[in-house]
Amino acid sequence: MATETAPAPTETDGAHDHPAHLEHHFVSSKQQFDSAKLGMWVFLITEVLLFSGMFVAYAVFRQWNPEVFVAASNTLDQMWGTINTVVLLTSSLTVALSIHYIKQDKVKQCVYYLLSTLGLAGVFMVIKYIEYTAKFEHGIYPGAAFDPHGAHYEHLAGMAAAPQFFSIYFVMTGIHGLHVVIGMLVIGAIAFMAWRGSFSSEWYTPVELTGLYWHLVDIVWIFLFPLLYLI
Amino acid sequence: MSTTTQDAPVEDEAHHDEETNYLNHDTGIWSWLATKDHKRIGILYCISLAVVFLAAGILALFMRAELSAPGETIMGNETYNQVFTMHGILMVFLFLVPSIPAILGNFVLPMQIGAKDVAFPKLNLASWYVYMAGAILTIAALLTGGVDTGWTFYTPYSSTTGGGVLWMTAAIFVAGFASIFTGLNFIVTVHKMRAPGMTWNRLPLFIWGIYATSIVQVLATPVIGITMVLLILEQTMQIGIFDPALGGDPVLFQHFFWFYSHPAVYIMILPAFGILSELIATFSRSRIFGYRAIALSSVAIAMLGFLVWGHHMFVSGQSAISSIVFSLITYLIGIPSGIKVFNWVATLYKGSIWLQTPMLYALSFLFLFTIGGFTGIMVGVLAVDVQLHDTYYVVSHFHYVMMGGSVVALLGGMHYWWPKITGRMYNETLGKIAAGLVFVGFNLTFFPQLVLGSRGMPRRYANYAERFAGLHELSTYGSWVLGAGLFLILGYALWSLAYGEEAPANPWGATTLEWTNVAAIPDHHNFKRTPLVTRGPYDFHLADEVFGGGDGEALGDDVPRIPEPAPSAPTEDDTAASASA
Amino acid sequence: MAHDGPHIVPKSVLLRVFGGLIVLTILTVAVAYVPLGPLGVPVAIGIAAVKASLVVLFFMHLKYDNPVNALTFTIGTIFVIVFVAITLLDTAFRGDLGNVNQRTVQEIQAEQERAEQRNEALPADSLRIAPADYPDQERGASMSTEGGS
Amino acid sequence: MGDFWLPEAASTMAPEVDSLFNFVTVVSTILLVGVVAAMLWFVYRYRRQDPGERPAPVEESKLLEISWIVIPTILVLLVFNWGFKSFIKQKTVPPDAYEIRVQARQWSWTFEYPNGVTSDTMYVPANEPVKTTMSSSNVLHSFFVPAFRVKQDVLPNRYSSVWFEATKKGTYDVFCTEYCGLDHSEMDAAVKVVSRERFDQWLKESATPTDIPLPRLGEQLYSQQGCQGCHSLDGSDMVGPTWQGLYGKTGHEMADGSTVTVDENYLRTSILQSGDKIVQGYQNVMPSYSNLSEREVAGLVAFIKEQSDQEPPQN
Repeated sequence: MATETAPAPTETDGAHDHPAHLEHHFVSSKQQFDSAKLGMWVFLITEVLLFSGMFVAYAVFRQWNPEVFVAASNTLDQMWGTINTVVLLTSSLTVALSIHYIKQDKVKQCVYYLLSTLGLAGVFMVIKYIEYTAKFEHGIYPGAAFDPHGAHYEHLAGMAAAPQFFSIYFVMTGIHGLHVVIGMLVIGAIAFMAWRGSFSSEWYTPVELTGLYWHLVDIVWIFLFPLLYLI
Repeated sequence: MSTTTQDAPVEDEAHHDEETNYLNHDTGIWSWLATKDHKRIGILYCISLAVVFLAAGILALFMRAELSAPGETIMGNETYNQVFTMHGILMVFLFLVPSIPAILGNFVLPMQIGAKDVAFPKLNLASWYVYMAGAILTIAALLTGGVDTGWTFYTPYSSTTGGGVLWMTAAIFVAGFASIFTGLNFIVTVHKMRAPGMTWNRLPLFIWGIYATSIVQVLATPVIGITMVLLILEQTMQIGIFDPALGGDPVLFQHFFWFYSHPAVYIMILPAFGILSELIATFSRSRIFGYRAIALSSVAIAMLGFLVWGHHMFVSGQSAISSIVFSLITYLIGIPSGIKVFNWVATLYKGSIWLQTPMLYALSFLFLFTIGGFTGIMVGVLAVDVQLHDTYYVVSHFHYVMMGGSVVALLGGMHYWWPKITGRMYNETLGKIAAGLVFVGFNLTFFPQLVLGSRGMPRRYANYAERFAGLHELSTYGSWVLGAGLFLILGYALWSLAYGEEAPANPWGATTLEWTNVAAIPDHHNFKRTPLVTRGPYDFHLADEVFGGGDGEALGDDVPRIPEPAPSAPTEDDTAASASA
Repeated sequence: MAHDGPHIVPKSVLLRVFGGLIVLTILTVAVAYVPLGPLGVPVAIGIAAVKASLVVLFFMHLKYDNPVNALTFTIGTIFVIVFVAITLLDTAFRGDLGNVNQRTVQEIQAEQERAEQRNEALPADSLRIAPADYPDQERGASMSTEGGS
Repeated sequence: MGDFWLPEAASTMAPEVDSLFNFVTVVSTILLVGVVAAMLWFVYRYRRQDPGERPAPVEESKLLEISWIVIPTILVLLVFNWGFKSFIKQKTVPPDAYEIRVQARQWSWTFEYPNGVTSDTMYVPANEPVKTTMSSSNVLHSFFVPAFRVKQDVLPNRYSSVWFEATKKGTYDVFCTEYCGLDHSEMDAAVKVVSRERFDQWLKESATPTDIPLPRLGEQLYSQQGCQGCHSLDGSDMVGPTWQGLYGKTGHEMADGSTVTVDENYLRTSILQSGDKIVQGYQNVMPSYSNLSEREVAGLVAFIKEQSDQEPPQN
C-alpha cells in the first residue's frame, strides 16, 4: 500500500469541528446517534422476547385452567394494580417530557422531569412491596412454599393450578420489578449527568435511550396489568 | 469529519504502512485485554473458542473410545453421561453459536463493509468478557459435581437432578448475552456503518450471512435466557411450570428450549453459508450465481427458522396438528438451503477454479452439507421421524450439518483469512493433507452412524447391543482420522505463526474490501481512507486492482498481487447518505 | 453535519397521549366488571395493545423515526405472537389423535375421586385410556371380565 | 437396500414407513450424485490453468433458478403428504386394540395386562392391534421398538400411547430413547410376539401365582371368578349347590337321574365342562371355566375340599 500514502483531500476537514462525544469510528454525529438508537431498539426487542417466554407460560396455563386463573387473579388487589398503572404511565409521560426539554436545551426542566420519573418509579416499587408482603402474610409464595391461608385465600389451597398462577405472577412482576430497579439506577445516573450539564440539544443520546428503555418497562406493565389483575 | 485519513497521524505516515499494524501498534497484555479493536476482539474470541473446541473435541474422542465396543470399555455410565453432556454444551453453546460470527464476523465484517470498526466497540469487548464469564460458570458446574442432563436439559430430569446443573444453566444464561451483544452490534453495523457506495446489493454474501445470523441471535437468545431463568427457579423454588410432579408440563419446556435451539441451528449454519459464498467466488473467480437468491434466502431461512422448532418434538406428546404444521414448514425451509447449494455449484460453471485448501473445504462442505440437508428432509418426514427420532440417525444428521457444515466452513474461512489475520501463509501441502484427513475422517465417523441410527441404535447410550458393534467400531476409527486431521491443522497453524511465509495483501486475488483496500496486516483503523465502492462484491471482471492494472497480465501464484484500492470517499455527504440508507 | 435539529414532539401531543392512556386504563378496569364471557380476554388485550401502540408511537417517537427502527420493533412483536400462537397450537389440541391423553393423571384421578364420591360410574372414554381401575393392590380383580366366558 | 438401512420389519406400519424411507433415500442419493458429479466435473473442466485467468461472467438463467425452486418444492410436498398420511395412521389407535399398560421408571419397564398380570417382558399376540397406555413414575422416557417403527415419549403425570400390530413372531428390542439419567442405556426390555393361543396361555399362567398354597389360590378365585355369586360356603341354597360338605358326598343326584360321587374328577369336570352334569333341582346356567389354568382348577378343587370334612370312599 506504499503507493497510497498521499494525504487525503482535506478540503472539508478544516471547516468541521470534532465534537467531544463523537467516537473515532463514526463519520458523523448523526451516524452515531442513529446507530445508538437502532442499537437500543434492537436491545428492546430482546427484552420483549425475554418477557414473551413468561407470557407463553401464562397463556398455556390459563388456557388449561381458566377458572383457577380467574379465581386466583381475583385475590390480587385491583386497586393497587390500577394505581401502579397510573403511576407508571405518569412516569412515562415525565420521561418523555424530559427528552422534550433537553432537545430544547432546557436542562433544568429535563433534570426536574427525570427526578419525577425516579420518584414515580420509587412509588411503584413501594406499592409492589406492599402487595408482595400482603401475599406473603397469607402464605402466597412462589413454588413449593405456596400455602394459602386466611379467609380471602383459603379456597386457593385445593386448586390444582393456583401455585402456577402465583409462580407466574411472582416471576413476571419480579422480573419486571428488576427492570424498574435497573431503570431507576440508570435514570438516577442520567439525571446526575444532566444536572452536571453533560447533555444538550447537540448530544442527548443517553437521555433518549434511557427514555426508550423506560417506556418499554411501561409497555410490559400495560400488558401485565390486565392479564394478572383484571381478567 | 468527512474522510478517514484524519485519524492517521500525518507525520507517521511514511513509516506507518511498513511497520505498524493492528498487531504491533500497541503491545502488552493489557493492550489486548482492554482492546476495542474488532480485529483483536476477533482474535481473543478465536483463542478462547479454540480452547473450547479442543476440550469438546477431546471429549468426543473419549466418547468414541468408550463406544468402540459394547459394554464398559474406558468409562462407566455416569462418566459417559457427563462426557456427552459436556461435549454437547461446549460445542453448541460455547463453540458453534459464537464461532463464526465472533471470530470471523468480528475480524472481517467491518472491513468488508468499509467501516473502521463495529458500531459499539465497547459492547463488543464486553461480549467477550461476558462469554468468558459464561465459560467460568461452566467450569464451576464441573467442579460442583458435573452435569449429566444432556445439552437439552429436558425437565423434569434437569430440574430434579443434582450436581452442577444450576451453575450450568446460569452459564448458558450468561453466555447468551455475549451472543446478543454480538448480534446487536452487527445488525447496527451493517445498517449504519457501510462505506459510501456499499449498497445492500453490493454487500458481500458473508455479510448477508452474518446479518441474517444476527437477526436470529437477537430474536431467539432472550428466550433461552428466560428458559434458563425459569429452569433455575424450578430447581430452587419448585415453581411448577415445567415439572409434571408439581403440575407443570415437561413438553412446555421443550417448546421453550427449541424456540431458541432450533433457530440456534441457523445461528450456526447461516454464517457458514456466508463463508462458503466467499470461498466459491474467490477460488472460482466468478460472480456468485444467483447472488440475490442466496442473500435473500439467508434472511428467509432466518425468519422461517423460528416456525419449525416443533419438529424436534414429533414424539414428545405434542398435539398432532402442531406436528403436521411444523413438518410442513420444515420442508419449506429446506428449499432455500437447496437453492443455495445449486447456486454454488452453478457458480463453478465456466469459472477459473483454483484448488487451494480453502476451496477444498468449500467442496467438502457442498458434499457434506448436502447429505446433512437430505437427512434433514428425512427426519422431517412425520412417519419416518417416529423411527429415527433420538437415534444415531439424528446424531449423524446434525453432525453432517454442524460439523460437516459449520466447522468445515469455519476451517475453510480460517484458512482463507489466515493471511489477513496473521500476515503469514500456512503450509499449503499440509493444509491439503489435513483437509483430506478431515473429509475422510468425518465421513468414516458419521456415515456409519446414519446406518446405526436407521437400524434403531438410540442416542446417548453408554452401552449397546452386540449387533451394533461393527459400525460403532468403524465410527471410532473414523474419529481418530478426524482427530488427526484437526490436530495437524492446529500444529501447522502454530508453526505458521512463527515460521510461516509472509503473506501478500491479497494472496487469493479476492475482490472484497478487506483484501483489496487493506494492507497485508491490517492497519489499526483498517483503511487508510474510507473506500468508495463502485462495483459488486464478486465483479472479478471489473476488479482491476486484483490483477494489478487490468491488462490481464499473467501473474505467478507466488507473486504478490499489488492491490490498487478503490478510490476513497470524496465528500461526507455521500458517506452520510449511504450510512443512513 | 448540517441537519435541522432534532425532531421534538410537542408538549400538547404528549399530554393528549397521556390523557388517552389514562382514559383507556379506566376503560379496561371498568370493562373487567362487565361480564363479557369469552370476549373478556381479547377485549383486555386489545385495550392493552392500543395503549402500548400509543406509547410506542408518541412517547417512543416511532411515528417520526427512521422506518428501520419501526421495522425492528414490528419484527420483534411478530415473533412474540408466533411464539405464543404456535405453542398454543400444541397445548390447545394436546391429545387430538388420542396418542396422548389430554388430561394429566392428576386430573383424571381427581375426577375419579369425585365420581366415587357421587357413586357414579366413570365415563367410558376415560376408562379406556386410563385403566386405573386395575391398580396393583387388586391384582386380578377384573379377570372375570377378561377371561370369563 | 431396506435390509442395509433398516432393522427387521415386524409390524403392519413397518412396510409403509420403510417404503417412504427408501423413497427419500433413493431420491436423495440421485440428487446427491448429480450435485457432486456436476461439482467435480466443473472443478476438473474449469480448473485454473493460468494464474491470470479472468473468466467472463456467466449470465444468470432465470429458467434454471426457477426450475430448482419449483422441482424441489414439488418433491418435498409429495414427501410431506405421504409422511403426513402415514403419520395419521400411526397415531390413530384402532378401536378394538388390545390394551397393555406400560409403566416406565428409572431404569426399567413394567408391562401390565388387563387381568392384572405384570411382567418385565412384553408379550403381545401376533396379528392383532395392540395399544400401550404408558406413563412414567419419574422423568421422561421414550418407548421405542425399532422392529415395529413405533416410538412415543413416556411422560410423568400424563398417559401417552402407541399402537402396533405385530406381524412376525419373534423377540424384539424395546429401547428407552429419551435420555433419563444414569442407566439410560440399560433401560431395555424384550417384546415377544406370540400366537394368540400361546399369548392366552402365558397370560393365564402368569396370572396364577405359584407361590401360594393351592387352597388359598382357590379361595381367591372363588371371589375373583364370581363363584360366590352362586355357590355358598355356609350351606344356604343359591343359584347353585352349596360347597359346604360337598366334597366326598356319595349319591349326588343328577338331573338325569344318575348319581355320582363327588370326587376330584367330578369337580374338575363340573368346572371345565359345566353343562355335562347338572345337579337335580338346579338350572344349567353355569358358564364353562375352561379358560382357567390347570393350577387354578387344582386350586379351586382344593378349596372346595376344605369346605367338607369327609372323603369320598376309595374304590
